[in-house]
Amino acid sequence: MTPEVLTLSETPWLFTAAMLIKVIVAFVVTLLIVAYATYAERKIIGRMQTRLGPTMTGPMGLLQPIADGLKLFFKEDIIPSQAHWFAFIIAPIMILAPAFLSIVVIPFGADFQFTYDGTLYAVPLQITDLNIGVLFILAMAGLGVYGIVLAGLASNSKYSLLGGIRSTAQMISYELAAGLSIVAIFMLSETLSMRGIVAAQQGPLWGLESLSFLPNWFIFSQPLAFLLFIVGSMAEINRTPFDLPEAETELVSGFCTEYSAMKYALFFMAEYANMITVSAIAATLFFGGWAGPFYGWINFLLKVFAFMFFFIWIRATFPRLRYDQLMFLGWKVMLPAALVNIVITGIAILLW
Amino acid sequence: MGVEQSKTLGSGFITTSLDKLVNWSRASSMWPLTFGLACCAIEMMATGAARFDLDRMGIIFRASPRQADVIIIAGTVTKKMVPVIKTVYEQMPEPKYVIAMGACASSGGIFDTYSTVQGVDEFLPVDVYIPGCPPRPEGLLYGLMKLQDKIRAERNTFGAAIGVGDVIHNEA
Amino acid sequence: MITVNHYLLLSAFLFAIGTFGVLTRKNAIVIFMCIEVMLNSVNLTFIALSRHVGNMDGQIFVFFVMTVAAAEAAVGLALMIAFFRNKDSIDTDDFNMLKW
Amino acid sequence: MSDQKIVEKLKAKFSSEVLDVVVYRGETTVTVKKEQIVDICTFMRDKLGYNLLCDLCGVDYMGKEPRFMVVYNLYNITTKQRIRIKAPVTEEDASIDTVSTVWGTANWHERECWDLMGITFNNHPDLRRILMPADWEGHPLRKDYPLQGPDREPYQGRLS
Amino acid sequence: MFKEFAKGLSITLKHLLPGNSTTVAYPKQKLEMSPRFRGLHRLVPTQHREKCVACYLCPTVCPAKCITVVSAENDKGEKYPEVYTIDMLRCIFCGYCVEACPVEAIEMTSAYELANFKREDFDFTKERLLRS
Amino acid sequence: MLDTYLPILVVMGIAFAFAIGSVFLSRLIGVKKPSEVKLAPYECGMPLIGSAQERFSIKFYIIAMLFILFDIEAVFLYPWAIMFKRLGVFGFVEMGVFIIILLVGFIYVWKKGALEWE
Amino acid sequence: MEAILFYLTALVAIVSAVFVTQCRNPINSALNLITTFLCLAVFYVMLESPFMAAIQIMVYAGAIMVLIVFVIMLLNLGLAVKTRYTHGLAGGGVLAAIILLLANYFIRAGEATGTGGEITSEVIAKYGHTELIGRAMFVDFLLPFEIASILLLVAIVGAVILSKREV
Amino acid sequence: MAVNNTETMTINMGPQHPSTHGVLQLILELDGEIVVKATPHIGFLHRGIEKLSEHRTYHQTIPLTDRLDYLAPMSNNLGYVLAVEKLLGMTDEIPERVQRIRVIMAELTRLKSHLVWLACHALDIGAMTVFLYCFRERENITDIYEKVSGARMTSNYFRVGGLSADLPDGLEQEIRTFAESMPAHIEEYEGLLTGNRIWQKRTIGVGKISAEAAIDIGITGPALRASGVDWDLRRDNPYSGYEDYDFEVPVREGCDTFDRYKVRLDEMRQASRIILQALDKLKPGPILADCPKIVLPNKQDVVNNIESLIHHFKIVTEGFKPEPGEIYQSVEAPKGELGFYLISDGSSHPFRMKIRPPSFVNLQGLPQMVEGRLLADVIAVIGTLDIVLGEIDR
Repeated sequence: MTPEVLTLSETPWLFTAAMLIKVIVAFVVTLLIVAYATYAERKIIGRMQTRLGPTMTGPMGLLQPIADGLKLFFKEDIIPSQAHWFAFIIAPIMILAPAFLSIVVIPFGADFQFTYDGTLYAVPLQITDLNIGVLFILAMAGLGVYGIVLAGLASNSKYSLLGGIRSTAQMISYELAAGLSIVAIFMLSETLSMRGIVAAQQGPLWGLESLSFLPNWFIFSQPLAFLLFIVGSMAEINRTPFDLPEAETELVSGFCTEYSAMKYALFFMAEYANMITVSAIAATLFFGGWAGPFYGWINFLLKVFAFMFFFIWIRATFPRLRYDQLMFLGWKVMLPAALVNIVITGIAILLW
Repeated sequence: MGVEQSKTLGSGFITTSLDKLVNWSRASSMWPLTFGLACCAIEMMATGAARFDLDRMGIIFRASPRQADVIIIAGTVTKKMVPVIKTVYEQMPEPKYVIAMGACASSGGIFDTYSTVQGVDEFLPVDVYIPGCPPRPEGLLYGLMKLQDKIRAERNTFGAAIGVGDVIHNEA
Repeated sequence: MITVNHYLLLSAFLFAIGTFGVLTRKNAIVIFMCIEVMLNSVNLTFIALSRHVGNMDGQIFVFFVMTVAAAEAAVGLALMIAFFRNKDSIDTDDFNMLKW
Repeated sequence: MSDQKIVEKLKAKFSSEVLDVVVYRGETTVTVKKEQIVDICTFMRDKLGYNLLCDLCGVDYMGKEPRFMVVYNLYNITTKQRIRIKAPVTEEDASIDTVSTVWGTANWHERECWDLMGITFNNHPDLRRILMPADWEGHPLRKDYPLQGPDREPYQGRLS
Repeated sequence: MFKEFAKGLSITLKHLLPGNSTTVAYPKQKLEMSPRFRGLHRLVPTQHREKCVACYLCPTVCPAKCITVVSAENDKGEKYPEVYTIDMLRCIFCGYCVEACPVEAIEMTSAYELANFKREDFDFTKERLLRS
Repeated sequence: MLDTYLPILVVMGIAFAFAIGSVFLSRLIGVKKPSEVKLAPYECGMPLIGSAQERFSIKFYIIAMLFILFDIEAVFLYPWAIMFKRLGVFGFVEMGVFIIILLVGFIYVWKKGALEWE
Repeated sequence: MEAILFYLTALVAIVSAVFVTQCRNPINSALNLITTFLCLAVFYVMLESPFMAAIQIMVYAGAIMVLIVFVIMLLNLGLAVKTRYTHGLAGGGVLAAIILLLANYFIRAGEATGTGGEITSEVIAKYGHTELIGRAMFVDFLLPFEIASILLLVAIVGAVILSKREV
Repeated sequence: MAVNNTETMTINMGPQHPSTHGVLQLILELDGEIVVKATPHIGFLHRGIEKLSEHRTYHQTIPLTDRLDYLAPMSNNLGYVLAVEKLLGMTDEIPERVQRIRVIMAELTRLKSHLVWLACHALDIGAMTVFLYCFRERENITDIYEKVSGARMTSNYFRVGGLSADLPDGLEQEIRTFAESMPAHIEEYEGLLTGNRIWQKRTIGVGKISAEAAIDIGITGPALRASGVDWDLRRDNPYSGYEDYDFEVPVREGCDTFDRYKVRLDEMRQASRIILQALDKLKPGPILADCPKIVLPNKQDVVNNIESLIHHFKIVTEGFKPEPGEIYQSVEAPKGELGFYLISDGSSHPFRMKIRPPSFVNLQGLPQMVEGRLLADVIAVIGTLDIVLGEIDR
């Protein structure tokens, strides 16, 4: 019996309920991961630095993110008098909302099947499957830039302005590189839908039975694209070694220098939310999404966590690039490399 | 702080629990400003380093005063530096706390000279003094815990947060 | 039921607003933004009609309009910056080529 | 080349300028008149190889005449030798020519000397206060300047 | 290039393994002070009084001038400090007072938990110093 | 249409509500003791030197401008990429010409030194 | 449902477009313009052209507007408040009104005809909008596509020359 | 709206800034990211140590020198104590054991100072883990400090004519273990930094200063040696018996941040070598010179011997009085030449003490090194100059 797909027109209540459950679960889980990503980062980096990380707030310091959040919530909120108040307030919102919106198109598991009223229904474990899924994410990434531009512009402080300009230039440069690097993936998958891309990665590697011990994940066909994507997205979400905009040692706190209380917390959360999104995209595009030995979403979460660990690990190890080197890397190395990768992929597909 | 009882939210079970919650969050997440002046700054760094690890207490240094809760005056305060410290302190959001770390910051210490301020308390409301020249990292940690005690003993913090009355500081 | 006429009317509104802005504002950047509003209203017309007619050509045209808009933005804003560096102003009143 | 020979060379070149030569604990101190200090220093650097100006400072001999002394501690990196040159400066005309043209390092040293001691350096490119705030009054290292500043009593312990 | 990156990453990863932490969890665990550690002062008592004979060597040698001594004579004609106060906020813990004391009447303990709320809390009078 | 896009609206609503809500709630409660100094821009504690109204290097602009033009290229690439296997060699040549023409511009920019920072 | 969405979005689009022309501060104009673009993207989705919606956001909101905001930031016009109007308000208003009336007249006078092309909702659902765009673009509109690249090339060269010029 | 046609902006870095290493203020004129002009402003930590020393006895001045370069207190102690000994003319009377212990402690101090330098330098460039690793080793040195002198930082250990106390039992072994383990730790830091492409990119060719310019500005210490000038006071004007040890003076020709980094790392290796040699040569012996008018007598003697008691009272209350004269004594502190110019007028207080702080002079080279470079290079150069405001402002 092939399962029915829920639609709004035929089973409105069931559809709405399923949608709301998915939305709320995804949102809450993302929020939780965001909160505990900060904790995990402090713990892991702490251990790597031969110290302990938070231990005294709650058992093993587990309540630390909550204490931080609460404290920031009750802090005084400063809007500098010279600041452009509307843009100043809207900036953290503009950066957080797109970060959360990107999770909409990410598939975190295979279909969930259940029987209701005698009919077998299948609910895809994905909030919605757009057939332009990846473009949606890229569009949201594009919108995320505004948060930083506005924060820099509205604060009317030199550090913020410099940080804002720096990071805007950085984000757009690497958005381009990351955006171009995944074109090769679409050439292989022939779809922009995230779910379609995961489906394209099923089966043995390159369809060869002799390689059946390896899954057909795009990491094997597109290692260069993966490298470019990871580096590009690390730069786009301002993680070390590309954390120049908030480079403490240069620009105090960069674009969020003037931000206090909850608005600052939103910037903080956006950084980690972006990290989750990027990890999820990388897992989906290159590592077969939810495919793996365990039950769907567990595989997916494991892959996401592995990527996040990798980002944290990088942060503990590497120094920071300089601005001109960053631009050099983005424009003169990654952009041409992405184009070359497209050409190579094209030739390979034509010859195959 | 002579605040009349009527200006608080009262001392019901819920308000005191809320106060406790607020105090707990403030005490568990004191972010000091990265602000080193002299010798004590090095001990402050050492306190943040692996052996003593301030991060255990949820303390991470913030570079911008907008995100800081505590300013640790670590070192000699000179007359040239006073306006800077005042400005930086002013620019921190409420509630904010001051720790005078070391003899120089607390009282001028050995530097009883023309250019040195004889204690930062001449122009900032110091919450905790830590003697020592410089204090051991444990001394600083003890001072920070004293400050936590002080924060925990505050009353009407929730009330003050929602605009009813002021915070009442108790003697810890 | 929303028909193509609704979209056409809406885009007419947007176009008129854009025109008004272009004609009345002084700040070159705002004028530039008003032109973008006008271009977008035209894009909306194209897509609405393309869907109405059942032909992709209109949408492809929008694609090219976007390309042109991007090129225009790049060059136009570069002009504006060059002008601003000379005159410290981007008021259209100050656009006086003879003095430049 | 021993210190003695160096002093002889200096004397040969600037016979009328050298006021006094003292050797104490193996260190040679040459006192010269302040008028030709730049020429002397250039000579020391170019002809005698004292390419490093280790230190430049002022000393206040309050009550003596002349009151101030500007001290140049020189070092020769090649021969690893030190020599000290001193130039007296009177209180009435507390000024001396700058040697920042000879050694770039003298720039800040002279600023500091002016700031703390009140000795003016003629032709100095940027003679501002360096350690004290720009609006400070007085020159703290002078002997007549009280340690605690003019407006404060010294701390005497707390009798409480 | 990648080799060096991998080397750096392996160093950090190696430290992630358990057993590499060097943290002393302060309030629970405490380091043992060296016997020479210069902490809070202590006036050494003898049977019925303090050992100090109020010779004024310590206030003289103190670079921070934080010791106040007022001497007096008791009924036996012995000199003793009527007032002996150390302003602990001024003190720089240099240990000169201990070095200068001819009768070993003052010594430095390993107490370092001295932080307090008010300036007045740091007047260490004779009684407090004897107790510490 | 609504089937696929309604969830986006819902998430958008939740995300914005969360962000705006937390900002405004925190602004609503929370002590407010503004003072002139507190509201002045942060400048390492020193009085302001000049204002933040100063101008920046043109190089940042060139970066942004190049981004636009290459973003358009990327936008052309996406439909091409998913059509690639169906378009075959023809599509490859077509896009090759397109990319080469753009690369000429890129090389021009490179040679002009617009991407140099020093 | 669809109608409500349409009218709501249309309202937001028109109001924000009006704000674009009326805000004193270019930054506010820019923010409003972004809102207008987002509304148009919603319309494109309603017109079953999701790919157009995506690139509307990517190109207009994500690139062109970033450039504009960037220029505002670079020139620091963000906080400068200037006189708003130059030309006759009345003249502009009259002209805009005439355009509006004319357009209104023509739209209401004629019936929308010429339907019946091959691209229907079913076709879009079957093949996907992006594929259709790709097919049209790379098969039917080959020449304009290549010309677009030349246009972009010229824009690159022009912008670099203009902005690198020593003044 | 303020109109200025220059396309530069002025930003203010410090005094409250995470990477100005204290309270340095830099006013930077930027064109985009490029620094057009850098003006250091100092004096935010001017505490008047020179003036204060004129009001304290020679003995009481020792704790003041601790607080000059607070990263390397014992080097300052050593310089000052040597200067006073020279003024007193008792340089040759210092017992051998004292000399050896002084060298051990001075080299440990060099390690301590360089560790903080590396920590901060790495942190400035973004490698925060190195910061923690360096402080982990620094804790070992502070432990040794505490065991030997009783304080972690402001040691106040050296005395005119000797030391305040002998090494405690078992410390020799501890120092030896530490010095032997140090090269391995340095390898660890190098593993995280030296080969890393990002680190190389950030440091090679950054903040160049030629040997001539460096000498003209008066830059000394590792910064000068990285510019190719082979000059080290420990070898060229030896003091405290440095001539007995076999060590190399690392010199590099690159003149840039990377070479300054490498020179300091090599110095750390050499420092552990010197420590091990000094430990080998360490023999039991007195820890104070035999000059009853200058050094405090043994506590036991004070109680038992009336003559000692009188000396004790005299030295404590009046201090010793060098004959009038002036001397200049310098040592190779971790940051460069640390000089003390002392003038005595025959009283028990220094008539004038002028300190030649290495950082003060080295900082003067900053504008030359950063102008025309990028903002991020300013951070790297400040880090590599290894400045300490305590001794710059005094």
